Amino acid sequence: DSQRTDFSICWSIYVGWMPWGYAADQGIVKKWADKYGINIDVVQINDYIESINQYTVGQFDGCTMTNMDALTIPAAGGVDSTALIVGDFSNGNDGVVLKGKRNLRDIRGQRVNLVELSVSHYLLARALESVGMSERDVRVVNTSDADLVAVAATRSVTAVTTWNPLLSEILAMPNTHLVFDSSKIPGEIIDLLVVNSATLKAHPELGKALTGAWYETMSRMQDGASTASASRSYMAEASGTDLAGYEQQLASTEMFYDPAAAVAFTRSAQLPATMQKVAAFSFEHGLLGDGAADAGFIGVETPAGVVGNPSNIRLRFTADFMQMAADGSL
Amino acid sequence: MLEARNLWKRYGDKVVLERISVSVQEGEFVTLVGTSGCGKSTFLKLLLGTETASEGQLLLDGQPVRDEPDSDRGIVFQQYSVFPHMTVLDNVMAARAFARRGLTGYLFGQARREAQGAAMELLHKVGLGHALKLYPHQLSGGMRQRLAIAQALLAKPRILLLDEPFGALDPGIRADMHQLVLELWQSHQLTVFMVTHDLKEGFYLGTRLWVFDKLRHDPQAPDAYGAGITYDLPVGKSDRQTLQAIQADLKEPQHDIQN
Amino acid sequence: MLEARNLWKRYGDKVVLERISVSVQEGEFVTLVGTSGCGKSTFLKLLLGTETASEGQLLLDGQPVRDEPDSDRGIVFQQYSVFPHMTVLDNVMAARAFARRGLTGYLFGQARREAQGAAMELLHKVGLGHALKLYPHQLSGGMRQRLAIAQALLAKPRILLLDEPFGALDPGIRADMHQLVLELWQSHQLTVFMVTHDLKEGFYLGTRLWVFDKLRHDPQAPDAYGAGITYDLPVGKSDRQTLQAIQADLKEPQHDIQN
Amino acid sequence: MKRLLNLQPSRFSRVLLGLLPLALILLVYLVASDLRLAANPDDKLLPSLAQMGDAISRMALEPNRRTGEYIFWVDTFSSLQRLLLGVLIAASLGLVIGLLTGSLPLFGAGFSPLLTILSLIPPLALLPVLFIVFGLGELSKVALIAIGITPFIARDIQRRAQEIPVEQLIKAQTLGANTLQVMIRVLLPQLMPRLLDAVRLSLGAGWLFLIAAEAIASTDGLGYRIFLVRRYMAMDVIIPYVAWITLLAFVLDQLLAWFSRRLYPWHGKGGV
Amino acid sequence: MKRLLNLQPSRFSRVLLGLLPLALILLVYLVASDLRLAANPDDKLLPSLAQMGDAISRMALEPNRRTGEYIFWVDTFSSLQRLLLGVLIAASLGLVIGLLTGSLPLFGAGFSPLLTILSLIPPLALLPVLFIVFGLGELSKVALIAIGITPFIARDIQRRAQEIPVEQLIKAQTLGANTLQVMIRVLLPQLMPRLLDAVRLSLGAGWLFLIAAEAIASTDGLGYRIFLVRRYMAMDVIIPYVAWITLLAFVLDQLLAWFSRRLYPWHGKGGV
Ligand SMILES: Nc1ncnc2c1ncn2[C@@H]1O[C@H](COP(=O)(O)OP(=O)(O)OP(=O)(O)O)[C@@H](O)[C@H]1O
Ligand SMILES: Nc1ncnc2c1ncn2[C@@H]1O[C@H](COP(=O)(O)OP(=O)(O)OP(=O)(O)O)[C@@H](O)[C@H]1O
Ligand SMILES: [Mg+2]
Ligand SMILES: [Mg+2]
Repeated sequence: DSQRTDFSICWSIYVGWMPWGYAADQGIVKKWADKYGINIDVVQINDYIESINQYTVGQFDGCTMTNMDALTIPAAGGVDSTALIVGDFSNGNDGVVLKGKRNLRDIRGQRVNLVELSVSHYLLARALESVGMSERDVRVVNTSDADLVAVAATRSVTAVTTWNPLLSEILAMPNTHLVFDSSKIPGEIIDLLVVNSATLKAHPELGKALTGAWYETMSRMQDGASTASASRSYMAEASGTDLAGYEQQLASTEMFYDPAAAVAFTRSAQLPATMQKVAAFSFEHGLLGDGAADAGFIGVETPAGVVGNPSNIRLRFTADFMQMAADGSL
Repeated sequence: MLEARNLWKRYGDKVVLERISVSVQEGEFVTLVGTSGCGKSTFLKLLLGTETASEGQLLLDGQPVRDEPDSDRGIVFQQYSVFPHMTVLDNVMAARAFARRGLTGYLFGQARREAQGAAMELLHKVGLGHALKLYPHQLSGGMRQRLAIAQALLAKPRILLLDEPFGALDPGIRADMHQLVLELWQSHQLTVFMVTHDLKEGFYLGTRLWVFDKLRHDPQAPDAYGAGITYDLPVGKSDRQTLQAIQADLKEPQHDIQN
Repeated sequence: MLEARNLWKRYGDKVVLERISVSVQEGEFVTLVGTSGCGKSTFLKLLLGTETASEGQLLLDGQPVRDEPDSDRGIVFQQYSVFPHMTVLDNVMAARAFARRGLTGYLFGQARREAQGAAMELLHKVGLGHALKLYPHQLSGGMRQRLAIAQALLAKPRILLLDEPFGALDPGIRADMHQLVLELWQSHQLTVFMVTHDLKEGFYLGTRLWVFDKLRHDPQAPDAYGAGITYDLPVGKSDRQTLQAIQADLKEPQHDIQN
Repeated sequence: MKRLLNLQPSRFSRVLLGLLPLALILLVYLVASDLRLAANPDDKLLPSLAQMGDAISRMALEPNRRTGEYIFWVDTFSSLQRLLLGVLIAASLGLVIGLLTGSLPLFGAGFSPLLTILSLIPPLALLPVLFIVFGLGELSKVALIAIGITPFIARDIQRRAQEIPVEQLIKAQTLGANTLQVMIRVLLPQLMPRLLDAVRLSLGAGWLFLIAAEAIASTDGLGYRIFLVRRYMAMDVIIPYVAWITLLAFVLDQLLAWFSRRLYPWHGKGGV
Repeated sequence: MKRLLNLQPSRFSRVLLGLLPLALILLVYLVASDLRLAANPDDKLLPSLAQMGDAISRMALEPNRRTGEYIFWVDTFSSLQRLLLGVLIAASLGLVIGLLTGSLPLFGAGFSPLLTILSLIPPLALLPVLFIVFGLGELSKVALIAIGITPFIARDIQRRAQEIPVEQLIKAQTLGANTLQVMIRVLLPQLMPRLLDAVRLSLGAGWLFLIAAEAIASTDGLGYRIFLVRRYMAMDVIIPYVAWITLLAFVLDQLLAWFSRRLYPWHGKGGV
């Protein structure tokens, strides 16, 4: 209904999404919401999957997630979703780690501990592809992210694929080697704020307020800003580490501090190509649902073109709101 | 007042009581004896309404007895007759509270004070005046049964049922209890049915003694026949021979000490 | 054979037994009576070795009795005397198995067959020959106590302690048990100590009757003084007056039926 | 009309009454599911019975495309194996510890405080230490289950051992039994049915720990599958799996009860 | 020398014996920690006592820079609040359900099968549904705890209600009591100490559910903190937190036991 003024979004703890917590706590979100005459509730959910599920069943109007999960959970679940803000892409934030071996090829025949069906799984698939192997050459062991660091410390674990901060914790252990990371596939693992398409359509003010709040936060974080250190410290604490640890994670994250860069990325022709790969991977692993006859079953719309079935579009990338931010018209 | 007409009680195939026809007048004191498991407690349950007869009728003032317990018929069991979570005084006051048709069974204000007075009076009468604040587990067995009887009497039942109430008591205390029951019986004009294991107790207390026993016996099928009332004695008129005959029936030890 | 020298037993401040000095010859049958809580069971526990005297000595053949149970002294309690998880036969065979110094308490092969034979013989003797395969909960109270006694006898104790073994039994069954105990006592040449609530039982069974009672009494401090042996009667020489005197002491009901 | 307190349903109406709330819940589910699916046919939260049937028949009756296995049965087998092994270890340990601490006062004094503390530690919080000690294979999953329920069983058995009337221990000693004989022939057999009871009571926790363990590092199992498909919210798999777990738990429970009645006919028949 | 079975430790040696295994475990930990830290000073698995002390004093004694709160106490307060609220709700529901099903045969027939089934469903597997029904606020955490332990408490209370000698119910009725009066004055008060016992038994599960709930959706609480620092394997925080949870659980347990003895002096004193 068009009278709605109360909205809520959820986020979970991850380097690229910590700004949401900061923005909520520091009143930035409220400031922007007030500007557009609405209320936005920003809720932290610790369990990443649970946050997406809650968004998918309609408990939230928006949620932070990666491009792959946006395709396989809400979109595959019939919820038409729009990627409102492209916050960053992983540029080394996800990686494949071997113990005692320095070459990715040595992974053949090993058991690889990772969160199955997550972006780590996708990264592994891409890594194997890069050396002419496939998933059949390894054995994937599903391991919950909460336990991954502890698991990696045990002798029986020889190969791990994961994201930060788990990745850096594991790499800090003796005799571990990073043999592949997301900087080798730049721009393929993207961190988004996804909102319900119908809601966004009916309430563009929600999109505007969120985008405005996000880029104000970005500017506070940016190198050179007087608030940079304070805001980053704040986010570091909230994610359970210290400034140095958080900076380390940021270093391997390609944050789009500048909305214009995000707009350019979103409009690039690389995005549909990436989504094509992600869809292929997802289909292969049965993530698109039983109704999916092929990888193109679900349509993904990007400014540079549609991927998959254009009559079944469920995931839309838009640069419109970020463009407004770039233009300073919010 | 109370009349049984060809009463039978079966549990499945097992016949417990059979062909009981008997009538009892207001104010009688009936004692029931019989071997273990012959159905004395079952008969009390029929009177109480917690079991129903398989056949025949049990009439109170010509009406079938009500098929669930009510305040017409009080009972004292060998065990579990008092409420363990209430003090002695509360146990008796609860009887008062239950008698008024409230929702919760609690008393307040004036009604509470009245009930307290009545309860304390009765407790003094049964010799528990010094133990008002104690819980049942702090009482001796005899005191507990006194309490159970006091409680039962406060509901002013017409019929008082006692199921081996003194079976677990010491001989000395038992004698006191006999005294108490006889007094209360007379002063409250009760009709009493009392089951006992002790034949002498039965003789001493009752105005009428019933002996329950099997009328017929089939060694092949011990459950085929139930017990009936084999002796119905107006006590006082019985003599030593009758006692000995019953004792022989019930296999009571024969060896009295020489005297 | 057994001698108590100025025996005292206290639990904290509470004196239960005091100044007990007595001696018993091999083959005597001592029955112990007294009011509830006066310390009869405590005295048996001292004999058994599960409690130790606070003061004084208890000597067996001039040596202090061993301070834990052993096969010299058998016991039958009112309850819990048999093993509920073993059949009647196993219960008795277990006694045999325990008698051999094995690790597990199980018997095998030849030893097992022998024990089985002995157990069955004894069980027939006590009238349980038809119930070998039953579990204790399937037995009546009397059968259970027979079993407990059979079990105790198989360990060939010199002294047999019985703590109200028949307190829970029907009068008829009790008489049979008396017979059994007397037979076994004579044939096994036991020394028996038996606690009973029933004074007459005490008179009938024992060769010697002990009455436990407080020697002194302080109404202000009921725990200050313990019980001692107030009567020590060679039974058979006692007469009716003694019985009545004791009955008065113990407040046994006085109302025998007229005869 | 009798008081509500005294009203006994007949055998037939007892069954009917028992089914009533279950049927009601099913009805509520079906209606809710229908409403959601009408609004969004791709909704995943409350799948229809047909969808669940499809999903399960696919997993139980068709070999998996990638592995060629019948996933549902592989999951069931793996989970049951872990659960039973874990419970077996917990039961054995619990029995031994409970027997020793419950019958020997010296042991009891030594280990009771430790047992109390162990039973209060939330085992899930100490997972990392478990991994280091037990590795990551089947062992750690079984160990989590065992560690999770052993303290409970041990404490229960300890209390039960102490409840066995001291008269029996005395009697055995008067028959000549030594400590070991008393423990093996008097206490142990009587503790067995109580052990079965304790196991029944702790099966619920056992399932919980199993599911938690399978979420950690695993390639099959009922808990693994639930966690895996949670990633794309396949409630059409999760709900039947949960129902299946419930059914398995129920069957296990009844089986143990039946065993107990069968093997220990004397159990629970009152003190003799 | 007495048989082991009969050897009773003195009061003093009882305390000593009780402390012995605890001291041993501490010693083993210290040695293992020392060895690991000697090999790799950055090892995080088994921190030294000093490291743990540092971490906790930082969290308990210094205000957090970000929020200005004393994190440790805020966590403790939030968790206890959730736990107690959840347990309170479970106890109330369990009492009412148990009382009704245990005393009224009609209710019992209707709800016993449902209760059995509910008590067997592993609640963790249905978390998504729970969160959707109860939202993600405090309510859902409290609800998870309540849902997790209510069936257990209800079944226990039901069984306990059925154990109350029928003689008492009959006696009350012969004194004129109606159904409601019997339930309120005879059954309810006698079930209260049993309720406290049931709550004590289910506190362990309560903590488990609390930790699980806080790991999914929360911004403070003991479980949340453990979840948060687990990804850095900060055992110097996790171990003291687990110890603290254990201590809290122990204190709660003892407090309930004390209450029960205090308020219900007649409880457990044998049938009268
Ligand atoms: N609910 C029941 N179902 C089946 N049989 C029963 C039931 N209640 C009692 N009985 C049987 O009925 C018979 C009589 O039992 P009852 O309790 O009336 O005997 P009793 O004369 O009171 O014995 P006691 O002197 O031991 O109290 C017994 O054989 C008993 O097993
Ligand atoms: N372990 C104990 N601690 C403290 N007091 C005890 C203990 N055991 C027994 N008593 C007390 O010692 C007294 C004697 O108990 P005992 O069991 O010997 O009496 P009894 O003569 O056998 O009584 P009954 O005829 O009831 O069996 C009782 O007052 C009892 O309360
Ligand atoms: Mg009876
Ligand atoms: Mg005694």
